[in-house]
Amino acid sequence: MTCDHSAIVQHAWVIPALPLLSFALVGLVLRPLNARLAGAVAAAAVALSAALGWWLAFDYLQFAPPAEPLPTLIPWQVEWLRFQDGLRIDAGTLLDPASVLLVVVVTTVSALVHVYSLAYMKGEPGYGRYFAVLNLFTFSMLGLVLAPNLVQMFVCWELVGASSFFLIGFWYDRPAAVAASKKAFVVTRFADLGLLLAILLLGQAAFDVRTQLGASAGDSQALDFAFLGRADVLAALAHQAPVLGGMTALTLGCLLLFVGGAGKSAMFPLHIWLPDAMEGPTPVSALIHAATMVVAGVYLVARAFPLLAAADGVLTVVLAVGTFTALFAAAIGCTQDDLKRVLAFSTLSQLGYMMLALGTCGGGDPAGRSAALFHLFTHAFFKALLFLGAGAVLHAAHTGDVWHLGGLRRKMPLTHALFLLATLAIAGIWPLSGFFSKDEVLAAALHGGHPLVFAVGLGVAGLTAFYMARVYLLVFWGEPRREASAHVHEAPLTMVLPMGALAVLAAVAGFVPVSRWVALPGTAEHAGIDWLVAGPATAAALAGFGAAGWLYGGDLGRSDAAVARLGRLYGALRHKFWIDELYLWVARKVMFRLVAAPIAWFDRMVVDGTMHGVGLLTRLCGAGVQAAQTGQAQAYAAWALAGGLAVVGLLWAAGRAG
Amino acid sequence: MAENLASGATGLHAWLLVTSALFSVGVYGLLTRRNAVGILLSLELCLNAAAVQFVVFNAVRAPARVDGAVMALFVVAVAAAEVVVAMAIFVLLYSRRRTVDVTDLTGDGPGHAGGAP
Amino acid sequence: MPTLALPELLVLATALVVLVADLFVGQVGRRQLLPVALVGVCAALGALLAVVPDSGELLGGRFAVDPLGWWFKLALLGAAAGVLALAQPAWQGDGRAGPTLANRGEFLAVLLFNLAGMLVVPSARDAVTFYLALETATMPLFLLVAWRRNAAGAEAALKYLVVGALASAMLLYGLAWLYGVTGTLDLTAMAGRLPATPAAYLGLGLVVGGLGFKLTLAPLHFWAPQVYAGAPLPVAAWLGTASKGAAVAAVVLVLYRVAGPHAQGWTLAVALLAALTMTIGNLGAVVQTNVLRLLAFSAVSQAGYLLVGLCGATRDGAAAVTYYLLVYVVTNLGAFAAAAVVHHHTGSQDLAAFRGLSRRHPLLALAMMLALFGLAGIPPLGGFTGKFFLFAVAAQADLHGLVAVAAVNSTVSLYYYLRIVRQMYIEPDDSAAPATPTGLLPGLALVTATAGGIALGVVPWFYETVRAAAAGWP
Amino acid sequence: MGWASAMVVLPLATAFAVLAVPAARAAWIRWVALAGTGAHLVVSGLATAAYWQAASPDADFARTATAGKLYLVERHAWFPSLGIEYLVGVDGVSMAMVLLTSLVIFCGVLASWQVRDRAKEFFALLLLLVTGVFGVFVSFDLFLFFVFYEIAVLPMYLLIGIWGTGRKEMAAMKLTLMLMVGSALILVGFLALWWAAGGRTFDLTQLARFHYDPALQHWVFPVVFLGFGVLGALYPFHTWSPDGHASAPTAVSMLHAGVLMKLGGYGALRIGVYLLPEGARDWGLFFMALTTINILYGAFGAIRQTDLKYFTAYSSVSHCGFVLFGVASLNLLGAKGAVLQMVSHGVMTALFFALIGMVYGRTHTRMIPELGGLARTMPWLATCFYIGGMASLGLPGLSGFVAEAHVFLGGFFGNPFAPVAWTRALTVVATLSVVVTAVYVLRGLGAAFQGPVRDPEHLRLGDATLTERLSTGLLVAALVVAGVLPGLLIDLVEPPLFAVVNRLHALPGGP
Repeated sequence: MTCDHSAIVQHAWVIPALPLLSFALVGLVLRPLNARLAGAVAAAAVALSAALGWWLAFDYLQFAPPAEPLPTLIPWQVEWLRFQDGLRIDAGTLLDPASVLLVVVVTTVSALVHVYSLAYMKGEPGYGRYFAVLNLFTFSMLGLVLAPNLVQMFVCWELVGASSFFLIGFWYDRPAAVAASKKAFVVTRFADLGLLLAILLLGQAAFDVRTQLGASAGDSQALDFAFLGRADVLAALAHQAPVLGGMTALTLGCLLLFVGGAGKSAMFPLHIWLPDAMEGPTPVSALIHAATMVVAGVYLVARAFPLLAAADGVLTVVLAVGTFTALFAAAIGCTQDDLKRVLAFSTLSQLGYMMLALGTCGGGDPAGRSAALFHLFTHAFFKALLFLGAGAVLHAAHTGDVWHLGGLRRKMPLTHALFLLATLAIAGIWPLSGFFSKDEVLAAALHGGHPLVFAVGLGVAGLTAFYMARVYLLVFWGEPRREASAHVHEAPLTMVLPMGALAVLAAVAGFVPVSRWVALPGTAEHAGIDWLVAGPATAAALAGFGAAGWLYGGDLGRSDAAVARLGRLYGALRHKFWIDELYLWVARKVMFRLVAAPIAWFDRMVVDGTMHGVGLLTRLCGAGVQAAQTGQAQAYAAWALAGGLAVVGLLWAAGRAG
Repeated sequence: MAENLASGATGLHAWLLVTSALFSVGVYGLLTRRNAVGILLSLELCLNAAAVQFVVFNAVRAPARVDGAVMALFVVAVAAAEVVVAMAIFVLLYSRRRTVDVTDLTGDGPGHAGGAP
Repeated sequence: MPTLALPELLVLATALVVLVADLFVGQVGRRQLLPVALVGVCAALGALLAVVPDSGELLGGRFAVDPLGWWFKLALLGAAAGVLALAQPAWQGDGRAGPTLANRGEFLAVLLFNLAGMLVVPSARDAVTFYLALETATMPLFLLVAWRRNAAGAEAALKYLVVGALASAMLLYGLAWLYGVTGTLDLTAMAGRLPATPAAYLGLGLVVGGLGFKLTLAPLHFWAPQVYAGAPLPVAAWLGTASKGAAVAAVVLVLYRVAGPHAQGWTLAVALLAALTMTIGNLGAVVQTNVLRLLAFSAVSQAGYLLVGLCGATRDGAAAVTYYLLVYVVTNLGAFAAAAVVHHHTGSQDLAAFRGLSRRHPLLALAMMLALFGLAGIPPLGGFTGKFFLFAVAAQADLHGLVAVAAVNSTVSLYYYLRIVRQMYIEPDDSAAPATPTGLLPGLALVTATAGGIALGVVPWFYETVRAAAAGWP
Repeated sequence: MGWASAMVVLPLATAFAVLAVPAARAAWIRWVALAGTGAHLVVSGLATAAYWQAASPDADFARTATAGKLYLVERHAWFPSLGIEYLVGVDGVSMAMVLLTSLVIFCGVLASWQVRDRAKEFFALLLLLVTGVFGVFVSFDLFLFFVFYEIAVLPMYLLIGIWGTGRKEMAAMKLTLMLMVGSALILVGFLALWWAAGGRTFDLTQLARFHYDPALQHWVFPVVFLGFGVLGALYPFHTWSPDGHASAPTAVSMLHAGVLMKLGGYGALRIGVYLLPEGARDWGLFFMALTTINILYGAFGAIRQTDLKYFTAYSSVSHCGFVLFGVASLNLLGAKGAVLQMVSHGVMTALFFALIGMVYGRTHTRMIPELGGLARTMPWLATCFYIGGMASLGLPGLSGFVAEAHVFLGGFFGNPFAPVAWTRALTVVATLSVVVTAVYVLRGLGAAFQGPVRDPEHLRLGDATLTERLSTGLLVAALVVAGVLPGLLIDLVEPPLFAVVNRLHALPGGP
């Protein structure tokens, strides 16, 4: 079977189009009329596109016999923006294993979150607005995933950022939420600047290459991934003259590209916005800040992988940043009190995992890429589940502080069970999905020749298990530590069912041969489970569990003692190494006080003052002219005589001259 | 100039010296006399200097014609008219200000940028 | 055949009629003398339009009419009509400003004699006629300025007289030198014989200087503010329009007819004079709070603009100057007419007298605003096109610096014109002054001036005809 | 009367119609104005159709055009002896600007629905002003161009002086005088160009066929560019704009920031670069640097502003910097970006000022610290504000992104006559504004519309009325359409820009 037999592959654009349509419908028409209806329509639209997404994946997987790699197709594209010949930007749908995989993830999680929100957001004033923006986000994310060129990706990249901004700031009357939304937008915007510059740089370089290639370039445009991925183009780019500090446009561009990705995926040191983003409604955190948007950075790197691989040294940077973030965030996660923040840092750490995996491909074996996408796939499900579980807890107890909760397992048995499953999944316990993906990531690190990274990865696995078990125990075991958590009740069915669905996915996702599908040519095939990796990983996880159980399982005094023993290190971790404060200081003191304020002053005082000064000067001269009006008739006469003689002199001078 | 005048009758230079002196004296007086009448007299000197110069040039440059002399006559007439007008104004001024000393007339001076006279 | 001088003769006749009639008609009848004079001027105007050919000679070529001179006469007669019209309130003397003209018939007679002299200036073809015409065009002004018979008027008149006396002396002495170096009094013949010798420069320079006094070129302008403010308002208008027109005619006559061949020599001088004059005028006007002083300085700057057109002594230059003179007369008349009405009703020459005018009398304010914008050179008014053509002349002479100075200057001028507009439109109307009846004749003048100002800006016929008239010029 | 003339005659006729409204029927005034401007909006649309019909037959006219071709031309001799003509016509760029103008004035009339004090004079002057603007865009004779240019500037004095707020007299005078100085420079340049070309014609298309002496171009170009730059808020001649915009009444700010400031970029491109390619070659890099300052300076200046109008005015300085930056980068991308930015910023800033006027009308304050939480009571206004804000920080899907992307690419591809490293460095610096803009937009809007309601009085205020919804809705729609379907605009404006760029590329040393 080939692609033109499949209606959905031909018309994959329908999948993003549906949420967009419902965004317009809900936002413009339904929202003012009937909020409930608006929510229902929004959820229905996304559910429909989810169904189409599964259909698409199903059809697409038929295109190649199991042995061969799956094809890359652009079944549909139209001209959108014509910069100039060779720099035309098309809107289109690029279908390859990675994008199809992401379509499934995005649509599914989004649909489930929509359904979940129907109950979770009930009674909110901005109900309709919420669903409209959620639709917009879904559309943008799908557009990002399906982008056939760098610019469409950037466009949707910005749109997801904007919708994330509006959703974080959903409760716009809460200063904290407003601040968080601003922070998220500005920090990611700063990173997007890198992406923008990368587009300019690569666009210009690729345009030159395209001009050199001449006819053989065909109709492919400079910024198409297809064009950028061509071997001859990559070779030409790699051999261009260096543009800055000995780096070619390719290297520099790829670094900037990664900066953009790091911003979206909240890599250190651009991670500060993600924990604050938890001010938004929990379902939003589940969808945007756990499952989909934050992985856009990983997806970008995976998408532009040929470029990064061709650029020397970039992948090493990716590896370093990813590894550090994984460890750093996991460590901080162990010390946070707010349930959602712990999950946020866990997300950071897992994203670090994915980047790490991508970074391991420097050696030439792109196995890490497959691993990263695989982990992205599984992580989406169990992390979304964790957030939705947390949401259920918040919904019931109206607090996320683990020290106020406790003993919820009796009041909320279903939530408890699902949360436990997700915890095990993320910790990487066989046979849950996390086990397999984490195994592949670590394997990639080991076989990629990065034993140190492998060791760190193991450590992170242990920490992951530790902080997850910590919150799990504090929330669901023991006795209620506050009044709020005493009278909680199980979440309504509309919230539990989506969680159930996610739980199923989180459980079985590991058995999907994702990494084989998405494998690039040249990926070393290693069948089955590599116990050399899985063994230590599982051991680390169990160790983490054990530690957490000992500290938080029974008498909490032990944990206090441990905290005391850690002392200063604990404080540093708890305050996230004061990085937010550093940023704040830079923004307030440097940007506003030292740049903006002086400029505003300079403008009013100096520049505008000069203009007023000219006016004043004119008036002064006028006063001078008036002052010459002494009233002395003979002075006037003398002037007149002088004038006459001056004319004589001028004539004389002119006469002598010519 | 000197040479193409020298082509005329001798003594032209002398005449020109006279007229120039006359004119200069007039101008000097016009600029320095404080009494308006004195200024008027100085003006007459200037005009007469010009008139004389017309006659002289007539005699030297175009002895056949009389136009320079005619001009001189008209100058005299005009001068007379000028005196009449001037005197009228002096009288008016004296009746209003009790002075014809032009340096006392500092209307228009500093601070007169505004206000209706 | 005297039809050539018919306008001048009609004006003189009217002057005599008024003078004589003044002796016999009573106080009531005197009120009707101004309309009579106006009729006479209009008759002269009609004669000019109807019967005067656009070229011809009288008195053995001592009095000649050429196409461009015809336009000058048109401007002068128009100015006279306008001034007489706007003088009506002052003539009736029933306003707060009091009977500034004390409706005495001599006023009209003197004015008309003065006009007759001015009319002859563009026609003068020999030094005698030229000199006499100029004196006739100047001396009566001394009397008119003092017409209110108050101290301020007398003082202003005296200063005017002193400077004027020196100027006429310079003029005459300069003419004497020109006669000396050329040996002829025939201006046209002079042109051919004028040598490039210091004596010639001396003569020419003194003549230009003498005329510069009438034209209020800096630094011969000092008399202007006090005279404008001290004279009766109609006389100020007369000084600002007709007198200046005659001066321009004289300067054009001297520089083009007599010194045309030496244009290269005097272009620089003229350019510098122009720049200096417009700058001094504008700067002086910036700080004035008395409308008439402001208009006086503005008149100085306008003289500078007029001079710009003389650079290079080209045919376009002659056309541009003549055209701008028309524009200037019409526009300035509009401004003075409005000022006259306001002055008549408020008795104040202060800028504040215009406060809130746009609410009391929208049309009057509109006319004043259009006149001021015309003076500032805002399109689509004649003031803009006129200036544009003047600047074009300078550009043709590659004097781009002068163009820049002039253009920036017109911005400065806009500042003080807008100060009046602000009084009329922006400041609240807190004056107790009643709604301002304009009166028939001033109203007529305002309408004509405004319409003319716009027509000159957009209707090409005027400029094209003037330019055609300038055909005979270098 | 042809289409192009109609562009000018219609608003003028409307102005007179407004004046003709009997005093007893004061309520009719704004309806007449609305009808006139609405009709103009329709006519502009029809004119665009007519333009397409006329232009489409020229096969591939875009790329091969060496001299800009005019359409819907009307030509009458005016002052023949100096070669002055009444020459009006349109090409893609002017068509786009005309559309923009007619949209903005229509929304402007709607936005000034509440004007009661001397309404007749107000609308008449507004329409006179816009007549001048339309005239500038359709006239291709430099004299005519200049006439309309000044007609477009001067009514501003009265509009601000009479109906303005705050230190209006000072602001009005400063604005008028600075713009007039600019036009004085332009006049000098025009006359020099006219005379150097033989003094026979002011026809832009004919002057374009004349090759000016490089020495002349070297001094005329900066004069003309600065002259237009004053109106285009070129640093450091931008200081009239904050005060002017802050004191002007709503519709005037809309029109002035939305359209009038575009005359600067339009003229700089249309006349400066088009007629004086060699001058542009000599000065391009200099002006790129200057406009880079514009971009960042305006953005940083906006951060500290507390008055919503000053805030918007400074962001206008920054955005107009993009226009001139694009012009100065002397390549197709830059020029296209400049024109797109003109349209985009025109709509965006008109929207901003309309909204500010509406907020001010309700809260009677424009000081951001006194506002806050307005989104609760005025969701519509808040939404429009945020859409506008997103457009101004270049969010894709809204018009701003397309324009800025062009400008940045243009700068990055580089002024063909300058070392590419320099233009790239300047462009990189300019791109920083993307972040700064985000900072000040979110700060300002966040403080004004989000957070808790500061003033309990504000809880009793209502949301936009119908007319307000109509005017803001139209502008927002324009932003979205221009952002989602950029092709429409690009196809319109590209051909004439080829004419400009081809002249540059024909130069020795060009690409």
